[in-house]
Amino acid sequence: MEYVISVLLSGISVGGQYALIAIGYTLVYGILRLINFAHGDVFMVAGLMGIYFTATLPVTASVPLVIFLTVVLGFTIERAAYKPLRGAPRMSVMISAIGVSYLLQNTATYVTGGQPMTYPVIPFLSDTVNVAGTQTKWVVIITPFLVLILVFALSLLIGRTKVGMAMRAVSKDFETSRLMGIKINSVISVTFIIGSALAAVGSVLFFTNYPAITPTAGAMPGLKAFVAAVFGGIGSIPGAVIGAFLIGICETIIKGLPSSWDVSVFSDAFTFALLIIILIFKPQGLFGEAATDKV
Amino acid sequence: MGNALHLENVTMQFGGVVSVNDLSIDVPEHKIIALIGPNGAGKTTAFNCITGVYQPTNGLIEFMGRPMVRNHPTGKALKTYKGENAGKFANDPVLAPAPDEITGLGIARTFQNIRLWKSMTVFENVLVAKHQRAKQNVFSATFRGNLAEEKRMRDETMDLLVEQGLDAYKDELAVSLPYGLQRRLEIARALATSPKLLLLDEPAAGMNPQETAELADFVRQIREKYDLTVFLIEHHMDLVMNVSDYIYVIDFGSEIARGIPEEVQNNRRVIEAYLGVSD
Amino acid sequence: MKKIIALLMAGAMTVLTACAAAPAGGAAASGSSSDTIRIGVFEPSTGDSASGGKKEILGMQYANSETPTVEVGGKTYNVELVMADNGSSADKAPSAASELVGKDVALVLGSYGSGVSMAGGPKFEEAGLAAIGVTCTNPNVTAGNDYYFRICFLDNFQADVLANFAIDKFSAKKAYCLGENGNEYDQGLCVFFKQVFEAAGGEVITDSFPTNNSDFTSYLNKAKSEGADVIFTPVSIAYAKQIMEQAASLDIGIPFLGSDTLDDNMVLEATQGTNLQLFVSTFYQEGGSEKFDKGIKDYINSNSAAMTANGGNDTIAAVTAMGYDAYYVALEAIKAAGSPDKAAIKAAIPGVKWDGVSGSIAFDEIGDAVRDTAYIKTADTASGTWALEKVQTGSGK
Amino acid sequence: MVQKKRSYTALIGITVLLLFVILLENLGNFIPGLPQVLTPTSPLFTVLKKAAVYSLVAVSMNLLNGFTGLFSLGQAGFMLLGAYTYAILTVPTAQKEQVYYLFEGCAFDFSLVDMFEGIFGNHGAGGAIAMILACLLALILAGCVAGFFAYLIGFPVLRLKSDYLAIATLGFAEILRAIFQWQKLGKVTNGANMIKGFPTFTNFNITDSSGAVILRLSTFVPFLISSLCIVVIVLLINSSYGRAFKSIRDDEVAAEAMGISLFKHKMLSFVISSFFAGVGGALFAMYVANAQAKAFTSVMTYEILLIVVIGGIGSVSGSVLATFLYVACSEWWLRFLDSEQYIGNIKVPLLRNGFRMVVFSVVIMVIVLFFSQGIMGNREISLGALIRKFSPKKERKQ
Repeated sequence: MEYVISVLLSGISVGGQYALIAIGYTLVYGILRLINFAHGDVFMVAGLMGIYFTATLPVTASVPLVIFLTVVLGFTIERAAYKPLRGAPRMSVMISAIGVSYLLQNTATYVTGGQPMTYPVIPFLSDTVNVAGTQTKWVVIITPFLVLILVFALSLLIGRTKVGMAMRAVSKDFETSRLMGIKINSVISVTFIIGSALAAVGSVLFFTNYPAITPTAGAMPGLKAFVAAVFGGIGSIPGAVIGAFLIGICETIIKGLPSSWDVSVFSDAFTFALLIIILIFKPQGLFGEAATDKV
Repeated sequence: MGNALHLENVTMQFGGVVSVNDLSIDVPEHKIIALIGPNGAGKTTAFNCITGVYQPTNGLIEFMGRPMVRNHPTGKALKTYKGENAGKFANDPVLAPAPDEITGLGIARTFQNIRLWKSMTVFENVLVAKHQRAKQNVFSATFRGNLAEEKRMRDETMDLLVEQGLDAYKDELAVSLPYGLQRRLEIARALATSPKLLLLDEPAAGMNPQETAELADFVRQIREKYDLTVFLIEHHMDLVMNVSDYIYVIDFGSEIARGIPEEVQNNRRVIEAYLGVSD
Repeated sequence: MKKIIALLMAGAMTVLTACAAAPAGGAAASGSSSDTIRIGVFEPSTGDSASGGKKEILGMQYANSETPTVEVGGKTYNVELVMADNGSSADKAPSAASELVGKDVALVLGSYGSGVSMAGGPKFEEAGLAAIGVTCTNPNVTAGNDYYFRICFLDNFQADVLANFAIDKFSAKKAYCLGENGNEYDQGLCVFFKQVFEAAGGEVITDSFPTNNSDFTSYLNKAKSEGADVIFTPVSIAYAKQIMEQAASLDIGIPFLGSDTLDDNMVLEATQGTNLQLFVSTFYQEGGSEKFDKGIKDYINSNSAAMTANGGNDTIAAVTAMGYDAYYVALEAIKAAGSPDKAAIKAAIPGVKWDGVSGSIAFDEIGDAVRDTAYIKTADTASGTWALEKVQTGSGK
Repeated sequence: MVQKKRSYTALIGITVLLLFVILLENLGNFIPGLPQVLTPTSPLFTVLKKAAVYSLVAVSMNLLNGFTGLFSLGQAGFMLLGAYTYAILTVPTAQKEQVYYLFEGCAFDFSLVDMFEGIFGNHGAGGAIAMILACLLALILAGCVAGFFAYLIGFPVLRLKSDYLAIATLGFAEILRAIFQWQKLGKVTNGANMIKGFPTFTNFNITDSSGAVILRLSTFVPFLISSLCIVVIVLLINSSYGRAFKSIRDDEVAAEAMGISLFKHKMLSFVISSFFAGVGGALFAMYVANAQAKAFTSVMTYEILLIVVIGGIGSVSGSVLATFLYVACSEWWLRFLDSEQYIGNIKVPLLRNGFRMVVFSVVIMVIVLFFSQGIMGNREISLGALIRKFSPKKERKQ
């Protein structure tokens, strides 16, 4: 029983962290129809910044600073690498995203010298707590709640504000929105800002829990978050969150299956298999809308 | 002579929106038949159902007397289905050939918004359309075991271009041609698939009266030359009245009138539908 | 405008390249002068194994600073280390290897990590260049390659030592082995460990995690729920660190056994202030040679680049000691050969004997080091240092 | 007529290139005191070999991405299949015990090399024929296995659109990698361990009885196989099927309406591209002298994709050119950026480990953003045009 609880606990916390990254994917995809391959690496860079800032600044100052700078990074990437390709075919933009991801990883290798870096101890979050006989960190408990609060805030933002309305309009019809006088570029920037901010928050939670950062630390969580976004129905925020939790939990369950089965190595493979299955049988995901092409 | 094309109770629904409603049309062989209607009446959707781009929600389409497309609402569609005759085809097997299979049967089409292959030359655009009927496989084609077949395709393509007056442009990119010639190229490309029935989607769009008049002659010419049946969608009344043997008029997906050009011209509902658009 | 910026950037890049290339050319020219012997360093400085590779290089650099010349046939040669980064990956290794071959080195040291050594090995063999593996412990590195030697013990020996230690110290009946999927180092050790441990009547559960995994709590909880007495984790440094951190927060209470990769101050740091029990088998224990300890600490503390390479403190990693020894073995081989000629050096290596800081080194007929001792150390979680647990010799081989 | 003339010049060009490679490799035999770069152990040849291998993979990816418009990121997965097929089939049975030492031998107690040696003998010319036949057959089978898997996967994934297809194929490659690394399949795949001991490029060098090399062919062989495969791909692209692929890339709806079966042609392109990726994977295994699943990550696919983009999506010669530039830069010319350099006595700032890859990725971004057409766009290098360019007199006559 204890074992089951511990597996579920880590599943929920992993899922929560994927959710924060997945929202960034789903927002960007909803608007630009772009798989932002660099998003996972932005998440990794946020983690590295966390390390470098806490070395000199108190945690209370460095966390907001990390969030701010991650937002700046996300914004800059969009302006420098995606905006110039707005009219280009989708494949070009995606390649640009892969290029940015490559650049971020290589820069991180250069800066860190390829050493795994240790994420600092964040007071309270890193403290341990006992839940039903299983010891764990506070961050594990807090993550799902924080995710829910953030998602709620985000849905208010998208549902009730003017910017949110513009975002919805742009994701429905890019060209018409432009004709209607919506400033496409600022809407896209806002999207990247929100996505990056959430990735920064996600990085604090994720790396407090798994404190070693390597230059490729963002790649896997990034891909999985994307799968979560597809699973939930790309463009749908609740979909992405539910998808992320499902994937997080499934993954930890697979890892937790008895060793004699020797299937835990397939926890990543399972995620991709799930992706392929969902794409084939329900390409619009759990909550996405089906689109028809006009001929 | 029989019907080249026969539509029976064809309905196309997207979610709750009925684009084509219970449409029945006959296109006799060797005739030029027109389908007209105001913008958004569902004309192109009807074409897309015939060419396999969409699978109609309900209805039967026969080509040369043989059932080609057939469907009836099932599952969720049964509940939301708004057309009539829902049960009419329920006991017959569903037929849903892909567009290329339909082209293989002998139906070719052009597009309302021209869809030429933009990185290819005029010559290649027509040549590709010959691919389907070529006697070759991927090995013989790669290792040049199909030289005779390739030569035949090229010669036929060249003949077609000469005939259409496009031979001077053969090595230019298709998209660099003037608009009128692009339309012509699209028709040439469709002819290259050796069709029995040609579907023209607004062939006169963007043409001036002079060009339109020429087009009417041209359509008649190719009908004779290739022994074609022509089914066209048009906006341009001049062309339709000039060239058509018989006209169907639809509005909001449903038929509102049919008849020879003179009858349709004087039909009150048709005039209303068109006037309704202009205000 | 955009194009202009791009061109400017490209131009700047070219200038930079040209500037940097000029002295490179110059260096190459001076390198061909007759009084220098070049030793190739085939190590990863990027990629997964960069951390270990850099520490190994550190040992060689220190040894080079200590003894920068070698006397051969009455003539004194300067010894120059030539680096090539094999990127920790098998597809970059051949070109790094031929980079060294192309720079006309007399012999090669390295690498940390067996996969890259096996990928680079054929290039050295082809060029008739001897390579001395420092800490590549996979049996297949030297088997089938006449030009590859090594000064470290092999995986099966190491696994043997650890399995016996687990039985002796903890009377362990059940062991949980966790390695990275697709990593021949991890999986090889797990298999060998299993063989020895099961032969001794124990039960072994093996498990693998996918590459780039970061959540180990499920695995650790599983080990706990299946009632393992010890957990054997022969994984690379970044994973080891992750595992230690998570084990600490789970309060797992099962001792950990690690292979030589875990002998790293990054891993040590992760255990500091926790109640984890971590035992690692390794090549060298601080205190083995006071002269070396003091020398290398001074070297690290006086050189900020070395400090960074060592992970920000002056704890001595075993691989550093091994790198140090490898350098001296190389010098011995050159002396024994009596010439800087690579064929002569290759022929001389099997006969080399050297008393290094990590123990005495000699080669067997395959080219492997004859070694029968390993150091087992434990992490002192209070002070954040390694303490020698015992010196263990293998049971069989 | 023009077509024919062009294919002749191309053929002559390739032959000249291949002869040049042989000559270059063996220069050391004729001219003593050669500059270091041209000696057989120079990095030049390592780079040439790798580039020859990668150019085949890049062209095969271009066939799919550039000519058929299918954005697939599964290339590394198909290379993996090819590499393992080749390796498993050609490791001599005598060596299997040693290679599969963790698993007490291989489940396939069979080797093509042994089989052919049984027919032709293992000495002198007979041995050479046996090895060549074994390698050739293994290469073809490597391609076939990759192609067959592509066929199976094609059914579900080819229905997906652009970026979904990309992510599904990427996922597929990851799944394959996990399966090949699985210890339970160790009897076949050697689990995490690498398979080695099979014939590599070096085995094609002709040696005399004492083992000294008489004629080096180790660079020539990958060039020969790659160029043969690339010629076949070019022939395909210029055939009726190639035109059909391009029409799908340009406009799927129009292609379908003109009678081109989308599924059939996408599948063809996917299978053929994967076949050559499989052959490329086998060549890659020969290049690194081992086969290990760890090498075939998505990073490898991205690398190849970037090569294709740099060369120009839709240009075969662009892909080939870009491969040579890319490999030479990343593995050779830019290596100096990784170590400290001095101009006079001033230390050049920034240069240390990892800087090479930073510079490199910046260059790639510049190309992607500002020269999105790549080196060649969708044009091809034509030898005839080059000759005309450099001989102005002839041009005037025309």
